[in-house]
Amino acid sequence: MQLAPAELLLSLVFAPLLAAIAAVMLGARAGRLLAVMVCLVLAIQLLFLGQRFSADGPFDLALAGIAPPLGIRLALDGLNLLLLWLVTLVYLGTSLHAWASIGAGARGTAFWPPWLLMLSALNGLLLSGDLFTMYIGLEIASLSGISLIALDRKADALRAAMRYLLLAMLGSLVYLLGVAVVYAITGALDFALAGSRLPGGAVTIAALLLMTGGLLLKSAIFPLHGWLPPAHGSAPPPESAVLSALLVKVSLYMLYRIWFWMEVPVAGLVSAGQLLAAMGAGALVYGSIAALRQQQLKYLVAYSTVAQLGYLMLVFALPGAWQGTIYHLLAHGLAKAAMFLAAGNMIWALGSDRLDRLPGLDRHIPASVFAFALAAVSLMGLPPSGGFTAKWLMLTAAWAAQAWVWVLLLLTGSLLTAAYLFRVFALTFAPRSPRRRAQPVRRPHPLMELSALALAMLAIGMGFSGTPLLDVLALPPQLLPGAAPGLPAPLHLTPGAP
Amino acid sequence: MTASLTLYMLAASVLAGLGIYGVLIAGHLLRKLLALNLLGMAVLLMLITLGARGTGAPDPVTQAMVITGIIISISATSLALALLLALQRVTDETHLDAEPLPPVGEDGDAAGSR
Amino acid sequence: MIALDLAVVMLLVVGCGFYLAGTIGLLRFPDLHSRLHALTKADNVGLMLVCAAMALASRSVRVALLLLIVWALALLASTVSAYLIARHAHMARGYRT
Amino acid sequence: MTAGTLLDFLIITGLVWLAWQVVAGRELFRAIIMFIALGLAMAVAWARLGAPDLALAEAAIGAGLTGAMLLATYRRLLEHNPAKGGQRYARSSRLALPVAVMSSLLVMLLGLTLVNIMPVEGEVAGQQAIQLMQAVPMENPVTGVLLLWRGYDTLLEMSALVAAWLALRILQPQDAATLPPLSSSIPLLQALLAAAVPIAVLVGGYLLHAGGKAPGGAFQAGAVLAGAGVLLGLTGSLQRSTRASRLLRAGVVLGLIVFSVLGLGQLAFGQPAFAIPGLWTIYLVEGALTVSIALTLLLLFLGSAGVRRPAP
Repeated sequence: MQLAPAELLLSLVFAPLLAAIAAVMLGARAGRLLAVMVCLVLAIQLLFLGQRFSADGPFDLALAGIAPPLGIRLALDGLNLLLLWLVTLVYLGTSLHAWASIGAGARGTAFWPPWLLMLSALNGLLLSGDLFTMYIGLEIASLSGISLIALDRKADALRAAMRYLLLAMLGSLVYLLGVAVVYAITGALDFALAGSRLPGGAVTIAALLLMTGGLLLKSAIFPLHGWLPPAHGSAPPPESAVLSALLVKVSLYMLYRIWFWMEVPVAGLVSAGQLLAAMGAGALVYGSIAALRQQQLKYLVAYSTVAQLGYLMLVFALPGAWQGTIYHLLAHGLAKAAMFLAAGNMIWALGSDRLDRLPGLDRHIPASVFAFALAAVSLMGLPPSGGFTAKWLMLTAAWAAQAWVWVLLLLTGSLLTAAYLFRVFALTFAPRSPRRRAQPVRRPHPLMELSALALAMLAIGMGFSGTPLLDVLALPPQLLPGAAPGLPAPLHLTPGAP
Repeated sequence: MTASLTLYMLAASVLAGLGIYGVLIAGHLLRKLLALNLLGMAVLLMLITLGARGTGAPDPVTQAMVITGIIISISATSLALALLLALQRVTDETHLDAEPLPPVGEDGDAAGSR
Repeated sequence: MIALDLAVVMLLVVGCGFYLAGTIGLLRFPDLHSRLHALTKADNVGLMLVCAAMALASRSVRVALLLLIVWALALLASTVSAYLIARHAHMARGYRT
Repeated sequence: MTAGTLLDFLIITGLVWLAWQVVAGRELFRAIIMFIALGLAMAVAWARLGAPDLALAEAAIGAGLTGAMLLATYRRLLEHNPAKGGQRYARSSRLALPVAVMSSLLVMLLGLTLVNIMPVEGEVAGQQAIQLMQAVPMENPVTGVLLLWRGYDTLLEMSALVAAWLALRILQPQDAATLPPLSSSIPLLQALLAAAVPIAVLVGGYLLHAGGKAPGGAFQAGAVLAGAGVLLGLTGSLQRSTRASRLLRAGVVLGLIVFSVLGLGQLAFGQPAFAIPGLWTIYLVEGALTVSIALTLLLLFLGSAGVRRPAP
């Protein structure tokens, strides 16, 4: 059988881009149809590309027929294949939700084109092998994402969008400075090529730190997280879902590429990695405690994102946790998208996002509450779920490395997650007070409930698909045993679900 | 030429420092944007200076990167300005602090007469 | 040739003199209208002299024509902007800046 | 010290002084004016560094259009609330100064180190571009990089501009009545328009054409054309509109469409994607980009999704 040509990679970027253009020209009705269709088309393309990947391994495509250093390379390997799947699935679910919750009216006219443009930018960023192209992709995704936060022009959302934008501008300038330094010392922008030419020494460290700092700001890693909760808490639900599940994740993805693929020959990386992981630990504890104290449902979910991002930093101190970390990234993406959609439905039903309005809601919109519960199972790391597999892998890695602090933190994190999520359940299933009996409850459109449910089921389903997914995920060069002078040799894991 | 490059590099770093200072002290969002744009200029100046090292014409790839940088920064700035105007329409605020600090210095209300 | 170079230097010096005078006027004159007066002198005459110097130095008709266009455009822009500033000041009845 | 170094010294002194005025100037209006002046001084600096393409782009976009946008926003803030629009709020932050000085010193250290080293061995992207120039019908390597070898980046850059316009469709005032023309009509301005708009079109066309061999290109040309549009907007010959006509929307996305179709279309001829062949294709892409850039920049300045002729 003929394998898919590498040129198919381009369609992952251009199908959504052309759909965005068509949405501009043809209006909201066409836009929302195109959004769903594009996600389906992307899924089919990813099947073909995945088939080629499993036959041939990683492959790339030099644009304009010019190889790096001058040319731009699109590349597919296990890591971005999985993330592209995450983007496609989350976008499919959230687009279906938006089909009903945003609709094809005046809101839809403003919504669908940037929505599709953001999809194109996310895919472009994930595929790019070029530090500068990634920067442009991240900018487009941020600009579109930020404008969608303010879709309803509410005061909170406008403030949140403004704060996010200012920090995003600052973060990308710092990152750009780092890229400038890399280009100045290596003459290349392709991360693999530039990485192989980096000489080490102080200037290399400076470049690495600048790029890392900019990206940490953009991915809201504690203590740089301040902009995230208001932004994710005040956006329309499908937008919150995509921000939490995808937009913060792609800047972390860039961080992984820089740290683990550029093979930086610097001895001091271990302590810098420890620092990053310590920030992750801070995020885990702080975010969870802050989530416990929220009175508004969406802010609780948003602080949960701050906390869960902490797990994704663990790998910088514990290379053995690589597979667990990526697994967590994927499972969290699906679960958090489901949770934001479900929370959006609950808020829609109540007309308020106060937690104390929740009692009795389970009888009215059981599907959404069930979706919330399934997503919570995965976030807490209860079996069987993607979250459980991820945490199990991370725990095994920490245990094997005898990193007891991390073992403790991982367990504490799960407990805290359980604490703040059970708070929601306790309220939801609590009997209504008679005083509120008259409160009207709106029924969300079935698509809004089904999309949340489907994403939550996928997060649970990831608990059963550990082996095939982890097989795809090879260790990055920097984490291969003995490859990196900077980092300790990783442990050998038996891939697969426990 | 190296002497000049050193000078421009110095200028870039001073501009970067001023930009960061401005971002930190500015309360009015237009001022924050001015400072961020200043920081952006500093980064681009540094990029060009690095591209102009060696003999011959400056590196065309750096130049293309700088043009991209200019376009990205006008895109982000115009988004920020649109957000600012919308924010003022809705909340009557031109700053992000939770509580407005007392105004310092002169008001800019007489701008029309300048 | 030497005469030509000499002319270039003379024109540049006089042109810069106009700029200097215009700048001092801009900084020192008391009110808006006299400041505009000073500024436009620098713009118009100073720029003309500098352009003429460069046209002579280039010894090329094409460059001279281009410089002529440059000067004419600057003249157009400065006329309109000076007019607008004065008009605005007049409307606002504020002659001080 | 040579005359050149002296000139550079004067330029950077100006840059630093202007930047200080932008940050520390007491009045916001003055700070914006100083920012525009800074942009122009920066353009001079970049020309001195041998990058006239960038000097043009910075003068037209960085100083000109950004400055016009900032001033227009300032004015609209004042119109909305004369008491508060221009007010200055200063935050007292004790950390600001040390943080700024530290980062400035670190950047300085980094920059001065980099100035004195050259890239490690191996081919540098820029050199590769200059070598490839010999095989193409162009002489300006910057245009070569932007269109031929890293055209994909340029396409994405165009999407960033379009993304900013899409944001305006969300954020613009929803009520058409709140979109007054920017200025009443003044006789002398009409005279300026009569001269300036045709000249801008001419210059834009020249810059577009020149991009192949001399400094210039789609971005500079688009910015100059947008400048003409700004003049028309300021004098009320063009007015904001909350709705963009189909033609206008087509103009905004034209660059993306033409570039994507021509870039991907190469695959049909067995060529690599984005290997833009021949002079005419280059002109086609550049022309379409120019139209889109000009329209998008104009709309970004107006702060509205669309534009219309004033009602008679």
